[in-house]
Amino acid sequence: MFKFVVKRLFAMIPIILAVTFVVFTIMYFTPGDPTNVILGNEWSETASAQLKAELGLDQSFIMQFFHYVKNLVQGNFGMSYITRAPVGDQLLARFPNTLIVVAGAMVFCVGVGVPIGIYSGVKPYSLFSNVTMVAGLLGVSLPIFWLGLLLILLFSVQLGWLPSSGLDSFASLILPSLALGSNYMANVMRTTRSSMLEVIRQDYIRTAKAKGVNERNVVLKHALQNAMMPTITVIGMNIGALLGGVVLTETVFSIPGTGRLLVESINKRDTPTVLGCLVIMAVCVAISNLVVDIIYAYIDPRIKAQYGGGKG
Amino acid sequence: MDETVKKYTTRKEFFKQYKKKSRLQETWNRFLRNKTAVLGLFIFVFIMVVAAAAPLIANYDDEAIKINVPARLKGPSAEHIFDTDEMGRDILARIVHGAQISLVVGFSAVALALFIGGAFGAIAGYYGGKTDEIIMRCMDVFLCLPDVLLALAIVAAFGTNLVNMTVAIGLSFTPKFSRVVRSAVMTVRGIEYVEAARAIGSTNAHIITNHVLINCFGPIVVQVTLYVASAILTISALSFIGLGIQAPIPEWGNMLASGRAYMRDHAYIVVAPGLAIFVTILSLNLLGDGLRDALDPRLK
Amino acid sequence: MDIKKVNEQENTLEIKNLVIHYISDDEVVKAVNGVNITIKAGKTLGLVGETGAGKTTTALSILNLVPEPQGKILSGEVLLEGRSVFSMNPLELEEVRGDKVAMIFQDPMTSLNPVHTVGAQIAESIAIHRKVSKQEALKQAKEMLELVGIPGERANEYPYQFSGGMKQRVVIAIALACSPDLLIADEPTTALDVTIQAQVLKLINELRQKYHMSMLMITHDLGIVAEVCDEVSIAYAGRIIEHGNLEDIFDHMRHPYTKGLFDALPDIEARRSELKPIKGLMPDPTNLPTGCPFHPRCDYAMEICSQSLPQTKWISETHCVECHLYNDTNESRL
Amino acid sequence: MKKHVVFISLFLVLIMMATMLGGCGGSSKKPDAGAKSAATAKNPPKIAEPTKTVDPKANLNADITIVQQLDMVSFDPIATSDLSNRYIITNIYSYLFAQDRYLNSTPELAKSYKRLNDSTWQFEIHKGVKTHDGKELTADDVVYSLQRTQKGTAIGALFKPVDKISKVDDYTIQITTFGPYPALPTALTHVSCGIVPKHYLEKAEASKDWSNPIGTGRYKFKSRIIGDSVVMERFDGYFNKDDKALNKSLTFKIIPEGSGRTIAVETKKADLNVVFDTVDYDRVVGNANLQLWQHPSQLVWHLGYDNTNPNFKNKLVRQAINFAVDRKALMEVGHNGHGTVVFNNATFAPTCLGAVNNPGNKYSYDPEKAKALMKQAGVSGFDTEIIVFRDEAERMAVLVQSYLKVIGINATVKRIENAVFAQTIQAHKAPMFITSWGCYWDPDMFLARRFTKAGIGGVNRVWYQNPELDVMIDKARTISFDDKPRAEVYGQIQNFLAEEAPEADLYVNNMYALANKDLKGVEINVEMPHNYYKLHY
Repeated sequence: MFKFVVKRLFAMIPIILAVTFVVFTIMYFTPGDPTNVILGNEWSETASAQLKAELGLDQSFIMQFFHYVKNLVQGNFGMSYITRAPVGDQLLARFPNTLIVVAGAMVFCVGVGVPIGIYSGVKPYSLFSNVTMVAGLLGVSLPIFWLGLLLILLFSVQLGWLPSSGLDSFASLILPSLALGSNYMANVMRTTRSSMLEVIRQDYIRTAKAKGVNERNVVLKHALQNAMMPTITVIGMNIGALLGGVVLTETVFSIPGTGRLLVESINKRDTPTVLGCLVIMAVCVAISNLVVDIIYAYIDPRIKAQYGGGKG
Repeated sequence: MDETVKKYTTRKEFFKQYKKKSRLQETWNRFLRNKTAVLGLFIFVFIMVVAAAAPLIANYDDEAIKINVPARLKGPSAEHIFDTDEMGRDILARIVHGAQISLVVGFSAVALALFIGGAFGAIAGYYGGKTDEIIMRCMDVFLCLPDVLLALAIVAAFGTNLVNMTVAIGLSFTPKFSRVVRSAVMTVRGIEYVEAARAIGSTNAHIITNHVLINCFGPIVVQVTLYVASAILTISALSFIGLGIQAPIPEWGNMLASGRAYMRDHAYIVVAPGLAIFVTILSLNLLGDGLRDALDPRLK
Repeated sequence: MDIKKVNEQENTLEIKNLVIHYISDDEVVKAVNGVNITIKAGKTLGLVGETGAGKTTTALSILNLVPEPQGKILSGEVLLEGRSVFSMNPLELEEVRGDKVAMIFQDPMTSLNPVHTVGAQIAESIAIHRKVSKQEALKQAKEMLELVGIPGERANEYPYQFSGGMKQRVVIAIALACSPDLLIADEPTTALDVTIQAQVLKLINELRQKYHMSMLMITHDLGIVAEVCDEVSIAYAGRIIEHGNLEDIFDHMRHPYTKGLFDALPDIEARRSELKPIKGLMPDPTNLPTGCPFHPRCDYAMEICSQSLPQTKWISETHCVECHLYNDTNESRL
Repeated sequence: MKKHVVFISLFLVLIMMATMLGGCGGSSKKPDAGAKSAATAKNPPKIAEPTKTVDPKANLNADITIVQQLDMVSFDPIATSDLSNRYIITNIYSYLFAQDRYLNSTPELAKSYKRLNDSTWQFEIHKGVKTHDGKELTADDVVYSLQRTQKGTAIGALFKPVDKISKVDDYTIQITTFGPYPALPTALTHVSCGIVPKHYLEKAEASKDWSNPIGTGRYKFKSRIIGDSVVMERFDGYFNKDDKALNKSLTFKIIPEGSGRTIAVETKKADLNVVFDTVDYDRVVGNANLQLWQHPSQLVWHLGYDNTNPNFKNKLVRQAINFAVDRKALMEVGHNGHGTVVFNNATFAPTCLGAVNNPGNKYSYDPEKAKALMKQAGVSGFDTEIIVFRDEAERMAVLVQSYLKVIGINATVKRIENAVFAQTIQAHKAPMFITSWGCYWDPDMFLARRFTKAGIGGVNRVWYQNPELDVMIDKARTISFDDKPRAEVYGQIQNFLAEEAPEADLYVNNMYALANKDLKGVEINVEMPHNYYKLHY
């Protein structure tokens, strides 16, 4: 298993590099002279040239990228054009909030979506199953930001139960998690349900039943592990989508996370910060893909065996 | 083989025998039996008709754009059944005209993604091997960036306007389409009529366009339907955070953003545009699911 | 292992007038339409028929495993040593499954759970029915593996590490783990290579004899029947159209369908140059013909065949047939 | 079966939504303009007066949370004069003179001052002023700080009359001006005149990193999460023991969304909302647990444009724009009608010295006249951009956009962050913009900064300059120490600028602050709630 993780970790490096390259390239083409933003009315040809030299902006694209990556490896995301403070500090202050929201949504999405999906997959013709199917269909179609607003309208404005903004208590995490997670919860639920339906029809389930395994163990010991594979894939794919959605959630609920920092920085034309936000989110997606792969390997003996550590 | 070919006057006719004539008909019948899918189709057609007929329903300049401050936030009435917004414009009129923007951008973005992603995917899937490996690794890199973020990055770099946004969304969907087309191509690649075409010496390009892509049509239609929904969602999401379609053009996301300050007392201002997004996405999802089930009955 | 009471007189399995239909929104599949089967203790019955004749459904009904909710048991009963399977509660059913009755499935490739080791899958059955510890169960599972000809140490491996024939041996080991009274083998060799088929068949037969089990051998291969069975039932469109012991069926077959089955066999001794396939296809189970379901394909079809279902006609004590040719007025036409 | 369920559920959802709407819609019958219903409100707004006495039993150790709309920009006092920034950083730094509620000066660090002659001032600072890191503040620090301010652009014209800033002894500094400058103490209240200890300032100037400011103010900086919050704690070493903070700490929370800020106060997550969104006016005046505080305002919302931009070089076009916009409607959209419309082009609030509400009765909402002026100017139309950074302004901009369209100007609305507004202006990237200007009572404090060369790069955001105007501004400053003759000149200036139309002033909005009913010490000046150090329970 250890070998597997190490191998995947190494495989991640070129991907992260490539993503950084893509984002860096896009941001490189941002029109306009950044020294305009930084220097404001102190701008002059010489000052601009001097600053460009200082920031390394006078170098070739490849060299700039090389320097960026070099700094990145040392945990240095560069300096914000606007505040002149290290981008890394801002990310450090903001990113935990994003993680909390994503984690909250994740817990909601897995904790609610998977059990419901399993149950309605095992009993596909029950009323419960039908209702959850419809709820799932509606759920995947709900725009995060609209749901967020409706939740605020209902739970903060009308009922006054939960806070509508910020992220400073457990209560304030509930609505953002719901808003961000519902979409993906529905997705996870639908996937779990259909893979459960698929698995429950498999011959080996019949074999298990023919052995006299009781209904509960048929589901838990035989069906679940097999049914979870597509679900885990979907969950893994959703982490990326969750990180995209977090931009909206943070905007709706005024949460000071990376997503809002990204939007603010775009509005400020603060390229280093924009870049930093995008890179850290991409790294996050890459890491979560890795985690999914590991879980996958843990569940599926075929993959586990490939890396020898299966029995150990 | 030669003898077999002789029996048919043209190559086209030769291939015809491999395709079940009634496949389309059969699929359509299966689709019609799926009531939820038909509901989705019905709603979506309705939305398209409404979008197309928007000028007949409400005058763009007079009702969706023209600001009428004394009429602002007066509450729902017979004249303005969904209330008026913070500028005194009829919310319904703006929603109806907003549908046009959403659909146009949604379809163009997906068309772009399909064109670029499809080309890459088809090449990767058809040639396989190294080509496939290289193209798909590149696409994987893009998949590491959630599409909203990729779109945001592009919009951030090149500015917010309709074209940039369409391109941004289109590009952010490209890797997904390349995957869809690739796997579709890979499944049909091994099928006999393609082999047959290869055997009688068709060029690769000809095979890709005339045989492989035509037969990938089914899964692609499904994906197009679902991604148009995604595209519409992304447009309104970008507009909602102020990096999409700009005022005064009515778009559902920017209606939500500008109206939210008033939602405490005037719920329609956020409920109505959001409902429009929701119903559109829902109809496309129902339609997409239905099409998928109809095209591949095993996946029911 | 328990020592089983073996009562020669007792019927291990009795299926009486079983009717099972699969009912969905769009259609009704009439899979089983009045099947009667009896297996005496220690005996082997061969159930022969084409694909879609309702053999597997019949077999599944014995374990009450007909897929729900589409599969509806409309009438009839299945008696295991006199107890009705359909009136058992879930707990009783779980006790019967794997312990009293075990089943070998057609496709070994899909019959094993890919995420559990084969040892665990065998041990599970033992643990459930023998109430032994996990280690003990695993130990016995290894013994079972050895018994079916697989080294015991391979118990820790996963199904994907086994070949098809090996997998079927594992499936057999699972089925025999608790030495059941009745073994149902649902086309156990169909999915295997020809060379493996004989080995597996031999294994099943040996083990059956060793444990004095009754067996229901479902197959479409008359050769297998000749090798392992005591009695034979010929199934067609969800009915048993002819039943008898090996001699009755192989030498004195009566039903035109049975005759057709034999004619379709390549006869090496006679070296006939051409096989005689039965004309037409198995009727669509959603749309069975009226009267005798075989009449559209039957060379001897009469007017009455399309109008009414033939009655069971006992020709001898061991041999019966369902065909209008053998009702009193039409005797000895064949 | 499944299908029926789907249909029914879809239907149910629609009903659910309709019901929810009904629930929410119930409150939507109330009239919009809060001002009209103020008379019937249970709990009408109170005028916020300066805190005179403090109840001996009062809790002076409260942790106060203040919500505002936008984040601060920088702790560098000369970085910007942005409102969202100013009222945060003034708690960290001390000033020679603080602002009172009319933005006039009141001594803080200055123990005494005297005018040696018409152009020489001497200021004596308090002894024993401690910086947050424990050093003593001396004249060196003050001189170094103010000299930097003088060079900066944020203060611009305010220091234009200032010649030299020098040290006399450790506790005395001297400022010489180019002639009489009676408003110097007021100028020294400007945010950019915050005194930053020299040792810290040198470090910060070199690194440009202002993330851990050191000052001598009533509060020590504790932490900041950009875009979210700033926390500061009472500085017990503050030199003026009699005027220390009346609370233990201040937390500034950024909640961009208006109702969110109201809800924060309603739910007691915040004590004071300093940027009250009038959308919630009716709701809060009906809530006995809350108190809405009010104060006459001098915050002038205006539509500015870059007078150096070819499109706006023509005076007739500028006038046309002034005729094209309906100020009352803008006030309705911007602040739900809570304010006073002004027809002015010199950012004079109606309460300023010599203010004329509609100089020469020149302007009114008259699209026809606007069209005629455009025709006369020979301009058929052009494309431009309106820069905004606040919600209210964005709404107004959309309305302005529609007004401009009538006269052939196609404007797009562009929202940016407040942090980059100054740079955007300075880079000539804001052809049009909508923002507010908090003006002093004495027009001399802003006229030169806003409409002369000295303000370029600072708050002369419209890039307007005219020698004729410069002469008039000088005249108004020096003509007399009496108000009346000066007011007359200011009248002339307003007439002059009405004709020149360097910008279009729109309205002055009512100044509100929302607190829970128990909070004491709420003070509001003419541009914003202020003196947060007095907040207590």
